[in-house]
Amino acid sequence: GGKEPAAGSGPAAAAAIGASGLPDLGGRVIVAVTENAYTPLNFVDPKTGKAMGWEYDAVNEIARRLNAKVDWQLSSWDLMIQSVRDGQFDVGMDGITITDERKKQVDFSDPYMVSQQFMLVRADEKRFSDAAAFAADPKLLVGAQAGTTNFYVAVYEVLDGDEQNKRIKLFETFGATVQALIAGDVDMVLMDAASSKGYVGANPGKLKSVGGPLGTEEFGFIFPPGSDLVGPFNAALASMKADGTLDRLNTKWFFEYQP
Amino acid sequence: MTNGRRAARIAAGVPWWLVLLVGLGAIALGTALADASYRVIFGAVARGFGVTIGVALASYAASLALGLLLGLARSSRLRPLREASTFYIELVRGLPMLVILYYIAFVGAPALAEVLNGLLAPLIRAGAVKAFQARDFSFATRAGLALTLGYAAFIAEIFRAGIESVDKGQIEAAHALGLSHSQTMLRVVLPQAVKNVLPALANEFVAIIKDSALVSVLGVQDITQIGKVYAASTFKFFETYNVVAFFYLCMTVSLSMLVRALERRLKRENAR
Amino acid sequence: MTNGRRAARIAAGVPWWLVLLVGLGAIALGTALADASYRVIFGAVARGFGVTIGVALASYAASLALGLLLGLARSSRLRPLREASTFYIELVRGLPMLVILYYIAFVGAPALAEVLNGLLAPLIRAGAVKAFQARDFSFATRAGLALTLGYAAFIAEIFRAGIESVDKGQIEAAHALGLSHSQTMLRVVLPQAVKNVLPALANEFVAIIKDSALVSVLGVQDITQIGKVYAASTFKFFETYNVVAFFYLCMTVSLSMLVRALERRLKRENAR
Amino acid sequence: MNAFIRVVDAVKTFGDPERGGVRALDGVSLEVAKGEVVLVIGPSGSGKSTLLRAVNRLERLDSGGIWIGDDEVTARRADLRRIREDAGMVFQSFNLFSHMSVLDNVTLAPRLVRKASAAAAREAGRAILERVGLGDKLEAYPRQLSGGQQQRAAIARALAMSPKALLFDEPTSALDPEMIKEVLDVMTALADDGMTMMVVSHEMGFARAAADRVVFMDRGRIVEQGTPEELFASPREERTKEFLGHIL
Amino acid sequence: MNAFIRVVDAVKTFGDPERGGVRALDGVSLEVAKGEVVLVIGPSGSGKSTLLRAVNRLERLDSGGIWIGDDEVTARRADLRRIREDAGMVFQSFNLFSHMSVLDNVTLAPRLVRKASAAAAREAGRAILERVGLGDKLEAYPRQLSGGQQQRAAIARALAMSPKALLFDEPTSALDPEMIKEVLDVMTALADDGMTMMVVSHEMGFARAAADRVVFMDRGRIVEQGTPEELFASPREERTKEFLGHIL
Ligand SMILES: Nc1ncnc2c1ncn2[C@@H]1O[C@H](COP(=O)(O)OP(=O)(O)OP(=O)(O)O)[C@@H](O)[C@H]1O
Ligand SMILES: Nc1ncnc2c1ncn2[C@@H]1O[C@H](COP(=O)(O)OP(=O)(O)OP(=O)(O)O)[C@@H](O)[C@H]1O
Ligand SMILES: [Mg+2]
Ligand SMILES: [Mg+2]
Repeated sequence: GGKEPAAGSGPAAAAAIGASGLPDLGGRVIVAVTENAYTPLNFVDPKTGKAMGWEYDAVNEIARRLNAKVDWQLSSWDLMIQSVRDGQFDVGMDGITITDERKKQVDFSDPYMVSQQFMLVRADEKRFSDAAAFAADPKLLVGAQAGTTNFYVAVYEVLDGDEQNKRIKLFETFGATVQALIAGDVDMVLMDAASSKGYVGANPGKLKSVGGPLGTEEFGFIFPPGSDLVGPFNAALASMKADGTLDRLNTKWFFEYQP
Repeated sequence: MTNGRRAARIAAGVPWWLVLLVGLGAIALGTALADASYRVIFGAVARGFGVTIGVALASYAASLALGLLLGLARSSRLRPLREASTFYIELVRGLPMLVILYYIAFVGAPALAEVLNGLLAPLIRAGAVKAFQARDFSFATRAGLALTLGYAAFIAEIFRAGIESVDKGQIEAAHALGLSHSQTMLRVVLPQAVKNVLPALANEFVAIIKDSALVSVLGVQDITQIGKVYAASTFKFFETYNVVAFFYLCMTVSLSMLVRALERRLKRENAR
Repeated sequence: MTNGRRAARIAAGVPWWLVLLVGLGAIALGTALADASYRVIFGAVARGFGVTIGVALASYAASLALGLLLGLARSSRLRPLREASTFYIELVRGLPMLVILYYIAFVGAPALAEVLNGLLAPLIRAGAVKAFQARDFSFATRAGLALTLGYAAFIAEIFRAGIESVDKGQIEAAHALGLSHSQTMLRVVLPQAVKNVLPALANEFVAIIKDSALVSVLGVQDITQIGKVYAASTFKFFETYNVVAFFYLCMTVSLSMLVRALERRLKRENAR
Repeated sequence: MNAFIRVVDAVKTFGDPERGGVRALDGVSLEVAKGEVVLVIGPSGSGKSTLLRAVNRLERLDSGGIWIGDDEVTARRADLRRIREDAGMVFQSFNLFSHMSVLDNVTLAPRLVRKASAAAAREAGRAILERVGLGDKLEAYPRQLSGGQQQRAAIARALAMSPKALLFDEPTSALDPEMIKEVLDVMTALADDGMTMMVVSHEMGFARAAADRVVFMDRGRIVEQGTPEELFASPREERTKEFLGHIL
Repeated sequence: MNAFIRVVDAVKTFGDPERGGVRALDGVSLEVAKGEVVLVIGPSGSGKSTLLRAVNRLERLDSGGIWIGDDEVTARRADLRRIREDAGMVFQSFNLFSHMSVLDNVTLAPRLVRKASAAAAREAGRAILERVGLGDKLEAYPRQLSGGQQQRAAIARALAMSPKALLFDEPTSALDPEMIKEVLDVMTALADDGMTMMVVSHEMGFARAAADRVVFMDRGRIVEQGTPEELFASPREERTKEFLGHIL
């Protein structure tokens, strides 16, 4: 199909086109990749072993609207951007924050979600309750995953903008950062509201969330550079936003779902 | 009386450490299965069991074959063959498996696709087969390929040591009987070499099972990756790692026991 | 003439594979340093070099000591000692190093802090020393501890094999001269055992350098971790992994060469 | 003398001659007639094994030539298989293939080199093993046999290629006293049957019973040779006397 | 006879007696006087080594007793160090400590067991090595020596503990013919000096020159004994005749 008119040109434009005016991909198979390690965006239900989450529902719905099929694949976060850039997959998602740096590697869809980071601390933490107090005490340490949003927010929104700052301790997984927090190795971990809720619930009496939202981030789907799917995805996203589908997904996964 | 004495003798032969290990394992299993959240994790991680075993077995089989060829080349009389295999072995043995995995995943697979397309160019032009794309090789395939290429180097060295361990007198005797060099290798040296290195080869299988944990960095759904994913969705980091450790121990300890038994048997046989 | 011939003889003895490897390495280094972005990566990754070497060396030294003790216990005449060390060795050898790392980092270190606090309780109450916290043990320390505990099991097995490789006749001769069991062990068996297993021990050092890449999961700023962080922020995935591989190869290949030379020398000495 | 094995001025050096290499054979010439049994004696390192190995082309000469019948062993493009069918070799340490039964040891070369059928090779092998007194050990593995039995099996293995000559390198020196006799008996029987033999050994009993000639080597050279009676009773050379003084 | 070494009804079984274990010693009684040289002969597996090893308590008996001088070797709480100072042992395969020089081999036990000073031990060691003809090999390593030299060094090592008796287990059977003599010469000199010796060996020359008595063992029992002349010339037992027929 040809270029769709002004992708991401706002709700008004999307409403004007309407659901029926979406591109028809003619049953094409879209290879989509995620990691299943980001509750509730993409994860495996412990009880049933089924992969599910906000992003699964959203992309399945987008594909339905575009008359396409989704072939779900898995990869690790380490590889995801690289392998989408190489054309290994048609679309990738794992709560990937849209940044200028990443835009040089892959194409992004319009943002589909706004994420905010909160400070997760030990339940008995009394030394600080907001980012400024944390930054002011040089003894306090923060745990993060290299190359992820929580790392960049810690560097640029909480601390002094130095990526080599010794107060940042890097770990491989979210689980490890939380473990380090419980063990007292670090004093704070940045995390989005849903994950924070999950970890607080899984460790009763040990953790709590403090302070206001930090570092507002926008998540986008990623595509190989020059992909012809960007337009159709944006169109479908716009239609889902317009008809309230995205809001329903937010309610379902962020409020109703209990891990 | 005699029965009692025999029982006592058998009991004295059972290693305490094994009893302890199995006992602890059983207790862990028992407590775990009584706990609902552990039960869930168990069921989940068990699903990665097949992938771990599958990746390990397939890579092991392939690296045995490749390693044998490399080992033979390494002890060949032809210098270019010898040097080429040494180059490969030294290069690969010098790299962390993690680095090999990343390479194969991102350079190896696309390159392989191009090579195959080059080889099959006429058929592709004729439309008989479709051109290969890197994505035709799944991450599991690439992980297996990386383990194979990595372990082949180790296994080649084992075969070489085995070939060198065969008494030179055996080779002389074969030559003196008029057997050609390749007949001597195939019929006299290799059978003895393989027997000598069986325990070492079996140990590599245990090692490949453990190293197969690395394929999780490519997102292959093995025990470790599923463990990681579950830890992320249940927010239970530790319980999950306990279960993961339990699965690995079951595999590796029982295999190690088999290797020991094999070693003892070979020793007894050789002593006879 | 003679000089020419000698030069030719020496040239014939140099292994081609090494020439090729060093040549490729030099070319890689040359191109890389001519390229501005590679130069930056080189500088960045080089910062992890000291950490990698430091962690590897410290863990190796500690695991040599612990491994020797375990190996002696494993071939002891006292059954409880023998069984206890076997238990430890089998348990640790059965676990992927990754799993050991997580355990030591998150269970081992806090437990160690509590044990120390328990031992020093009177002093702490008197205010003479401060209570320990888990964070007093840096992640580099914990990673080193994990590598130590893991490799000690492998090294113990090497020492045991070395002890068993010493001719029984040597032990009999020592006993026949009236040396006690410990004198025999210390003065006759161990020196020969160590000499026999020197190459195997050196190989473990190469292995520990490679496995030290795993400490990156704890965020220790070694070569791999720096490479990973760098790749994640610049998206120069390839270039970075090339540099990382280059660093590891420099260390491991040169060490392997030393091990080979050592092996050859020992063989020659024993043949004399 | 109708020479069957002819060694002419054989020279063999090990190692770099410029830097203290060893001259294992230093101009050895020797003829062995068809059906003759020649015993080679001499101190350790005198080149006895090297001589035998050169005859079977397990070792190449630096210079000189060796012929067996009409075949030039030392020819550049000598047919190795032919040479090894001309002369069989029996080693001090038996060197039986340890992963095969005795019968398989004996039939391997006929099957692979001669392309004999499995059945024919088994039949022939059985007969030869019968001959060396191992008719009841066909399916035994080498490690299940005594040293004497192993050496007899090794002789059978060499015989299975119907060689025209047999070379023995200290065939009894790895054996216990009581087993030496059973091997020497087999060797004596072979000699009586007219087999051409070169034997490195210090067994005086065998020398007296079966050897036609004794050759004394020292430092890669033949010092003296003669019938056993001549050489043992009245050696001419000082070196020979000294050596015999030690071993008799 | 004034017995110095006394073996009384020694029994030693290897393996499970119920399931085909071997009775290596099956009721052996033997007395060796001070200064006597006893040669033990017999077929392989007859228990010769086991007997020697039991005397030095490298092997424990199932029943029976062994005394050296006034010390009961087989006593439950025997002073092992004392026993091993009573009787030194020389092995077939020398068993020199391969990581030490010859002199260190000889001085190790005096220093560790006797607590001799390093200087005194070196002085004594040098003298003993001189005596066995190795005065010029003090700093050599075992692998740099010939077999005969190694065995002489092993004898020196045993002598360094000034044992009252010496036990030799086939001291020459791993040696080349020419080296056997140099070792036997040393042993003969020791015998002439009045050392009490038990020697397992089939060297007839040594038997005639130095042995006071020859003991023939078979299947863990002493079959017959006597002076070398008696036993070799006119053995009484069938089994002895048969065995001597093989080795003479
Ligand atoms: N493959 C080899 N490499 C180097 N030197 C060798 C080799 N084979 C034999 N020699 C040397 O050649 C010389 C003659 O050796 P050879 O084995 O022929 O002696 P021999 O008379 O058989 O002695 P022995 O009675 O000990 O078997 C010796 O000095 C030996 O060290
Ligand atoms: N440690 C052992 N374990 C089991 N059996 C043994 C052991 N030592 C010796 N034997 C057996 O005891 C018997 C006597 O052995 P011993 O070594 O005393 O015989 P020997 O007369 O010295 O023989 P050789 O001349 O071969 O040295 C043999 O059957 C042998 O197999
Ligand atoms: Mg020889
Ligand atoms: Mg013996």
